[in-house]
Amino acid sequence: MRCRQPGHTPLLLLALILLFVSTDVCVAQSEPDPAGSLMADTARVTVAPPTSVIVTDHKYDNGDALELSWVPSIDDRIPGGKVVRYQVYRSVNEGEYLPIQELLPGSNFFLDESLHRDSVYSYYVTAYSRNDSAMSVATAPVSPQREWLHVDRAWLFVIALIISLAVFYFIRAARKGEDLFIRKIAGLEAVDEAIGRATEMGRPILYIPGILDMDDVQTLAAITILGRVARTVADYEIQVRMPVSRSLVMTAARETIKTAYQTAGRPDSYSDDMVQYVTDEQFGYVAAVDGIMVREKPATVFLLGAFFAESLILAETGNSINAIQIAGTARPAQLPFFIAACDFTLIGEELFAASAYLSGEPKQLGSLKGQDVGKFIAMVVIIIGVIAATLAQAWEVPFMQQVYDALTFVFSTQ
Amino acid sequence: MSTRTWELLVVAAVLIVSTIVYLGKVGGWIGGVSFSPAVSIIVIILIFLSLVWILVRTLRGSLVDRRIVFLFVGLAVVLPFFMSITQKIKISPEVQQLYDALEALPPGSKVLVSFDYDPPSAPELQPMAESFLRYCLRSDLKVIIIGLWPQGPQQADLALQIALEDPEIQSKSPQYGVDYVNLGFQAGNEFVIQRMGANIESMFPRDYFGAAYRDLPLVRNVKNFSNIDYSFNLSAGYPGTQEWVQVAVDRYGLRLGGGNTAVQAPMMYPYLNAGQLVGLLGGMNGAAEFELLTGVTGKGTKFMLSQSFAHMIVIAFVIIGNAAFFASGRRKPLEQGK
Amino acid sequence: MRREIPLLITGIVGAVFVLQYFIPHWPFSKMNAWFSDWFSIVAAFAIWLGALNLMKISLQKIAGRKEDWGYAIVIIVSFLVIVIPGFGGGQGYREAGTFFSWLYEWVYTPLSSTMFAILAFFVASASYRAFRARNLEATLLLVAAFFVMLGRVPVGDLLTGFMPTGWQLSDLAGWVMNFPQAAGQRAIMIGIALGLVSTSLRIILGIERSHLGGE
Amino acid sequence: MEHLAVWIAALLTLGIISFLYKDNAWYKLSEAIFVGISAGYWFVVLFWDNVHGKFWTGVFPPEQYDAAGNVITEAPDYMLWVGAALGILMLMRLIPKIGWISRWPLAFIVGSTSGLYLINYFSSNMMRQVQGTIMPLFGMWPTDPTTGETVFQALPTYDIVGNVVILVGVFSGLVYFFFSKEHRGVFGATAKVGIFFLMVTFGASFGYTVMSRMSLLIGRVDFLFGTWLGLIK
Repeated sequence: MRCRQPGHTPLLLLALILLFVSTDVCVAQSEPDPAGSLMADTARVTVAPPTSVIVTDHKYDNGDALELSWVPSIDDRIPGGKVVRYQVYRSVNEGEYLPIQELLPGSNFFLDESLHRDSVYSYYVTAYSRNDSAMSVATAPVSPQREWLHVDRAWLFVIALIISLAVFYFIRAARKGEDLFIRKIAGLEAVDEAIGRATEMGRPILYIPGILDMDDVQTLAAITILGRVARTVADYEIQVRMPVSRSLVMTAARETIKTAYQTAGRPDSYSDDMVQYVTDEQFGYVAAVDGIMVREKPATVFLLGAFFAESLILAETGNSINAIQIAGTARPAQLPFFIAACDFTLIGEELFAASAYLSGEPKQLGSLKGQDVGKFIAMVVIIIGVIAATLAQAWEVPFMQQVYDALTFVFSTQ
Repeated sequence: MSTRTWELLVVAAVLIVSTIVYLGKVGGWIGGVSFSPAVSIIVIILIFLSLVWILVRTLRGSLVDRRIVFLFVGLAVVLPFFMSITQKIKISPEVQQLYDALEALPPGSKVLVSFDYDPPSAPELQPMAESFLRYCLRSDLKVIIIGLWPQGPQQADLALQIALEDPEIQSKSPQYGVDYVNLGFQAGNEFVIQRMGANIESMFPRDYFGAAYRDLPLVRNVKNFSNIDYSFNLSAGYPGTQEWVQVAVDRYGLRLGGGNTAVQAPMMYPYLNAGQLVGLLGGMNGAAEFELLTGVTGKGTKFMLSQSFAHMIVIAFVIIGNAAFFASGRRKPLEQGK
Repeated sequence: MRREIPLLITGIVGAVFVLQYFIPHWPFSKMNAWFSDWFSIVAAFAIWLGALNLMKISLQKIAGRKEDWGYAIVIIVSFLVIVIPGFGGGQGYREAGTFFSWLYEWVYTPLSSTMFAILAFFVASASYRAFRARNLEATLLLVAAFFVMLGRVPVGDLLTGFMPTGWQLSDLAGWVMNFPQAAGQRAIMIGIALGLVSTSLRIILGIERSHLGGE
Repeated sequence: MEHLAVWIAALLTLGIISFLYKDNAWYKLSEAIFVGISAGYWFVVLFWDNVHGKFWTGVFPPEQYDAAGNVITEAPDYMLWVGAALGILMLMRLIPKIGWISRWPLAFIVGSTSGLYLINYFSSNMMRQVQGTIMPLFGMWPTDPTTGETVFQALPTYDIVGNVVILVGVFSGLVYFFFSKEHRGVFGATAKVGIFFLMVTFGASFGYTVMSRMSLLIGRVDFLFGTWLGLIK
């Protein structure tokens, strides 16, 4: 065993031998090598050590990680080479070196996390053959650094900022009274009509906000739309039924409907019983909602929010009782059923636009314009990017290669 | 007799017949049923003829009751269980990619398998889980199991039991804690993945059976995703493959293969195309293809015949519905018939 | 004040959570983990509200002898039947062999699996009654569905066995999935991301406040 | 017990299936059991996993020893108290007079969800997917690992057509979602192409959903005729 570690050499050597012995036993247990045990081969299989071991700070963290990289042993350049594993050793504050990580042959990188930025760390890496080992030079002591900004994410920040600023800009413009055009969204035009129908028929409205909790934005969107719907409902004397599958959603929905009734000037008509918790369980909930649909025959059904398998049962049952159904979700797998079985369907982004659209307030509509800026950026980047990539790759246009690389870099998220 | 009496009689009949059959099963005097090929073909022809009858009725202007549709679906799924017909399964590229990536792993590589589903999705995902674990244990890959759904580790345990029955695996006598571990469930959805990226032990200090992480030889040295050579995620929804891609793949560069319910699978293709997923098993079909690749037929293959029949029935009903729709001059709505 | 404080909380917390993505420094580095813990704790507290509500409604039904009040008794009884061993069993409440795990395996699992399974029937009924080639859009939907349904089971290749390799139904289904389908998914994904950005901004800025009780 | 268990499971299974015929007493009974059992299940699981497992053991960590007998108990995580405080504020709803205070935790959750999702979705679904769409249509110049030379490799026609389809699909799909312009003229035609792509997507989803649902039914049939009645070989 070659040891080039300065200081504490005898002690270290002893420790290493002990460690080597103990880890070796452990390896023999965990990775029985049939060839080795059969041959009872005592010939030493010597290996070269890993070289160029470098430790660097792991960028953009809270100062708790270091990156260790090395060039694998020359006996590990081909698959099935002599190296069977690597072992990383670390010393904290110039203390003794302890094994911290075992790695497979072919490894050349290790990220050491959960470190302390007040301590200094140095490392070396040992390559093991079946019965020999060779250790690398140890690195100089280093401390992890912590940073305030995640520079790799700067471009993501810039683009998010541009879109956010666009949203701000249009909200301001709308406040100043500029006329902003928003195209008609069929599903939302129908909301009033659907509520009117329930009034005429004297039957309740059923509002289903999906089955996820308040920590899903689709549920948030559903609750904000509920605010608009409840305002209209409060003006008529219709019953709203809202079975929910999450307790937090129940709380939020009650709050929302209550305020809508207060704003409409009829706080007395509101009752907590409008919103009812059933169960967190997906199908327990569906079974109950199905029961409500079949027994109470609501005239209008809203299915807005995050839906999974239950979308089909709900939409089909609603269809079978001839209710007008307005549905919307951002989950593509559930959209075909809504499209087939419901009268109006809000597809993906339209669900998020709905509450702004229904409010009719200029500042809310302004935010939709901001969204369009985002789409415009995406479209332009895609077109330029594809042209650049194609020209660069098929016809070797260097400038285009630069454009291609730049766009790929800007839009990378790692 | 009134409808109600009839209904009660049917319920009574079902209960009596099933009691007799059950007693027969327990007593051993009723065994499995299997149709001969001739009977199978006759059954298929009968189903086909009754579909033609429905087509004629629908064309005449009245939709059949939806309960008749239900009945056909029931038959299409139940009858193939008793038929002895084999069918040829073809491997799709995304399954092949997943298998190739797995096959390229040297023995001893650590494979992280996340069980993110519950019993209702088990028919689709359990066959995948079984054949995946079987393949890993046969090829000396080390398996680390976790679950982001509370019921996931239970499903993993069931799949492991099946895999360990394999004679080739039994001859290797894999050890718990050395060749495979089940780290159990942890609440917190994608945050769990995120924290595993930094430190797996902090999220799973104890395994499913209560043993401490550091006492398990297999994972003692596994600190975070950089020590995982391959990962496979069995997903039935949220949290699932999408979250694994967004966090583990995009932020930590984990190599990930997906096993998804068929409902989830289409959403994974953009990730597959963008290289964020190594491969994809979608639904029962994906399970059957994977079984074919690994050379051990299991439930996926067994269920495929029912699957084929069920698809044919749905297609038949779409065609019937549309034939009637076009025959009736496209616009006229059809009345629900009784 | 009752209105302003929640708005302020939403705005500040929202902004902080956007920023944490760009600031690796403590305490921002910890925010994600904290939030996940907090949320699960709050959700566990909130389920008390839900459970109490379920009990209240069931008891009201029983007291008022409303329609189907008998089933309300069943709800309460089955709730207690699982909750009592769940809490009584201590930490090992769901280990194999406990009554809780028995209920899970033989009552909860079959019920939830079957609820899922009857979807198969509804799918078929919807195919028969709702999926019509009304126009070009609907036709495309059906054609894509056909390719996938046939192409993903062995029957598909049986039907197109005469076609050259690469043009059989399973290949076409693969092509549909990999290209036009993926393109549509991608457009939806990008749209959703932008919709989310704008909705979240409206909430953080306090423009959208109906979830906290309107203007 | 084994027999009883299988029978209960089978009867409940049939009870749910009987809904297909019509709403009936058997179904209502199974439904009521399901609602009660599942609400209770989550009630218990959330308590043990979150309140006990997360909060209690986090704040009062149990003593632990390593193999050598040294104490390795983790330090208590005081931040968890914030979660408990929010949870208790939530429960204030039960007291009508100060029920309004429950808006605070709600506001907290809504705020953090908005912030978190804004950035997560923006990076994975917008940035990454835009990046994924930027690709050379016809082929690449991969570096040959043995010689180090780059050679142009044209893609097969299949992939070229596919790439063009992806480009057109993503672009026109985005046009469809545009809110600030009426769908007329060239713009309207592009939006129309966009909706075609969305429909193909939904069709594929529909096909896969059929596949999925049928598999689940197959699973139940396997239980009824296999596990219960033992008729399947």
